[in-house]
Amino acid sequence: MINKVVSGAAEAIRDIADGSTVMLGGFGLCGIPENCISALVSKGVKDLTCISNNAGVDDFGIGLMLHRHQVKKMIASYVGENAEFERQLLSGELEVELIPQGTLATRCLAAGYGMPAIFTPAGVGTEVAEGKEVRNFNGKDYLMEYAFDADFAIVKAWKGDTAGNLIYRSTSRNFNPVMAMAGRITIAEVEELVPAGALDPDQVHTPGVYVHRIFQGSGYEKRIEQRTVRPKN
Amino acid sequence: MINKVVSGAAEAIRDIADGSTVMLGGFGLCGIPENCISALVSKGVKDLTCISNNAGVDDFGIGLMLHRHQVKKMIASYVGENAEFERQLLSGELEVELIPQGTLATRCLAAGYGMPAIFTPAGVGTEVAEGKEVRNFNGKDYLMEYAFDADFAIVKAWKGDTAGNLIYRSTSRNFNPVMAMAGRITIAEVEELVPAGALDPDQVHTPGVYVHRIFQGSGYEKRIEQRTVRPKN
Amino acid sequence: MLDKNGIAKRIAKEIRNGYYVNLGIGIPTLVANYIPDHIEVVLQSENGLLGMGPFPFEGEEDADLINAGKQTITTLPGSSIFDSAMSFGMIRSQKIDLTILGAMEVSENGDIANWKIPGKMVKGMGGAMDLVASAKNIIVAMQHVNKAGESKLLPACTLPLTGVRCIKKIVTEMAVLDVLPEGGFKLIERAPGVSVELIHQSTLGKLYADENVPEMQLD
Amino acid sequence: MLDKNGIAKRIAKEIRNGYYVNLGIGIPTLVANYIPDHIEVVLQSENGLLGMGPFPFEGEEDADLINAGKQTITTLPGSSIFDSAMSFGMIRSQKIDLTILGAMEVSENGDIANWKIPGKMVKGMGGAMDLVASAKNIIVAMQHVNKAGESKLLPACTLPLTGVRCIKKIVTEMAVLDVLPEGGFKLIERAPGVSVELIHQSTLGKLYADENVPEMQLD
Repeated sequence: MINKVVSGAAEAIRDIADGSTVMLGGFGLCGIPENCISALVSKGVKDLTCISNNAGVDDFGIGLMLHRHQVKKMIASYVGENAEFERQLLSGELEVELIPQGTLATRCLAAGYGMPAIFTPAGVGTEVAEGKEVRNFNGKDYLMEYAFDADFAIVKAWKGDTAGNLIYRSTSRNFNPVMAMAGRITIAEVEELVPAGALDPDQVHTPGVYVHRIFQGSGYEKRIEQRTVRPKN
Repeated sequence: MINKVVSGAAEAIRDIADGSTVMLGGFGLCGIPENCISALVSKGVKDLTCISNNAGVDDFGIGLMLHRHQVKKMIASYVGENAEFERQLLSGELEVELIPQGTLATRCLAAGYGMPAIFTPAGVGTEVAEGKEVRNFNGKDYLMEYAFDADFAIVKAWKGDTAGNLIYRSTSRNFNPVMAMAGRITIAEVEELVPAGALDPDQVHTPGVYVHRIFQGSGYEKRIEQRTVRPKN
Repeated sequence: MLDKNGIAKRIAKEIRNGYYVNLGIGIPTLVANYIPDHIEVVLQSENGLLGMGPFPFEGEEDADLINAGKQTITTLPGSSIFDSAMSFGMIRSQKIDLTILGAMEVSENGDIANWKIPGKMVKGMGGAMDLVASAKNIIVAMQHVNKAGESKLLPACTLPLTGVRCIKKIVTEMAVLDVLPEGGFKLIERAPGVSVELIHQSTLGKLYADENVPEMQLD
Repeated sequence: MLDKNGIAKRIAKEIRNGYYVNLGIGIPTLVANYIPDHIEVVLQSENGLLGMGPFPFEGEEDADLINAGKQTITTLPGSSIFDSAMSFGMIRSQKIDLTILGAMEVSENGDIANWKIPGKMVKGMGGAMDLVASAKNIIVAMQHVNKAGESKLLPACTLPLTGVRCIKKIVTEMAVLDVLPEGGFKLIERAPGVSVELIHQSTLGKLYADENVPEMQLD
């Protein structure tokens, strides 16, 4: 099987250059590629267009890149938890395109599945529809939305094998599988890297063909945004 | 969790009536809903439109229904292995619509994902394109193909739970997950029915929300179409 | 006049056995607390979970298991996990029976505004636009009037829209209302002690009320 | 003149290390036998498998594990299984580096016909239309002439098309040919002992040949 293993985050992101378009998996701080984000911060690459459901918080996730002014444009569905983000947005330093969450996911799917555009009713009649083609099917209006075209997709999985096959854990799956399919170059960081053959082919969520580089990450913080619990009785 | 269990194939297909449109999972004879096909033959329901990648063989799979003249129209990508099929087709008893295999799969996906139409390059410039809208994206032509609208989808899984969650085994997965999402009513027969909670949520291929009725089948023949082997050393 | 829990309690009565339900953030989340035990429902969280369970016991939080509000949660026997494309796929294909969400404004033709206030920091629509555009059955949980006492049930929304002609039922601190297909709010129930007159005064959009409007039964 | 195995052997030389490859039924299937050990390739079977292994040992056949030709097969370490929508998704998004398939006719502008003969029972296109319309790199394995000696490399296909302007390379019992972007077949290599004259006679479409056309190296 083709070996996709690279030494670590620095090597994995080696050719992400100023001005690249980069997808980052995760929902909130759940399932985000922590190691690659750190490496992007260290590398200091700038003027990135980031496609991700959220923009992290002030001191974690994509927030770390915002803090260093590495992001030129953010494409997301919800960016609420980040004061520095708000400051940059209001001062005009940061460009933001907000799109419906399902549209975000489906534009990734479209890229991964070789569909140049998809139809969704989300946003019909709202400012999201401005400038977009509206088409009626069976009495209902839909917007035509285009597949994303991202230079890189960076995803986080639970387990991966040397052939690039990925398995996600619980709701840290979220956008990771669809973004993994959507990058021209897809980079996967995993909590545990295993030899090809150690994963059950039936349980693979992302087939290795979609993954170009894989490495075992380290030091995962997995920060919890809203720690909600109930008393033990 | 909502319980989707029915007593067996007869109950599961109780309301499939003459003239219904029915999707059937499987590729060749692999992963076909054997129990429901038998029940449809016993019930004698007629004038069905069947959507399935193949049409079975003379004495197995959808071939059993063809033999009883239960199928009015077959929508498939490849119908090669069936003499009775050929006879009915040439005599005009059976209507056949052949569509590219990827188009078949993606029209199912479109139904399951609430996308009224999708774009595919398959069939551009061929007779498959006749009467269809051609649209150019980024210099390449695509056909617009519509989501299927099937009254019923019948799928076969390896394991299922009482909540309707399904796990497929090996390449018997094929069209089953996309058809499971595409039926107005989806019926699943499984080799092993387990209680809700017995399946790992991360390993579920078809979430129970897509499945309306489930039962444990019996007597699976799982016939092999092309038995190819190599000598043991 | 109902409090937030009262609104949630009233909405819970709309939930039928066997429903798959998506609950938005805020009052809708509270609805889960009032679903009777004999009603079997499955909660969807649009970040990729069917079968959302209660909050975890203290010390058992799992950073990989959160809901769309980023809260730590649990699964239930029969839960399933999937990616965001499938999650919104099942929303668009109307496999989710009921969506409950909040609103800042609803218009008499069923338009809803709940994601953006011009001049204020815009956080984004998240999944709300997908949900309102796709759901076959939406209940809005909202305040009838703002803090200044001005109606939020309007002839037309003044805020940027989240979706058009999609809302069919509204539950507020004062009333249960349907949005009529031909336009206008139809008063269905009054909150305990709230008069039809007060509801009329609090509703800027067209309001239709029969002579006798029953009081809500909350138990 | 090559036999089927010779054609397969020659095509195998086109396969580069790290390729994901889809092999059609017939001669293309034979190509797998000639991929050198030092070349790492992953075979895709469009019914939902990456990493197709050899036929199973006798007695170890698994009815649930077949390839697109419905033959019993095996998986390899690192294989993955997926549904038909994802399978054609990865084909359409050009994650498969090379598709090898048979043809009845190819035209000088790269059109291919391989699924239907008018008047004969039509079995269907299976996945062929998807593959030819999507693949970035297609090699056709075919006979240069039919049993009557008539060319199958034509100015225009006479049979119903499978795809248009998609074929770039052809390997026959006589030759390796490229289809030029501006139209026409370019003779790249001759089969051992086959003259350029014979290839000219056997090619009805426009054929371009340099003065010296090398013989294939098959080892």
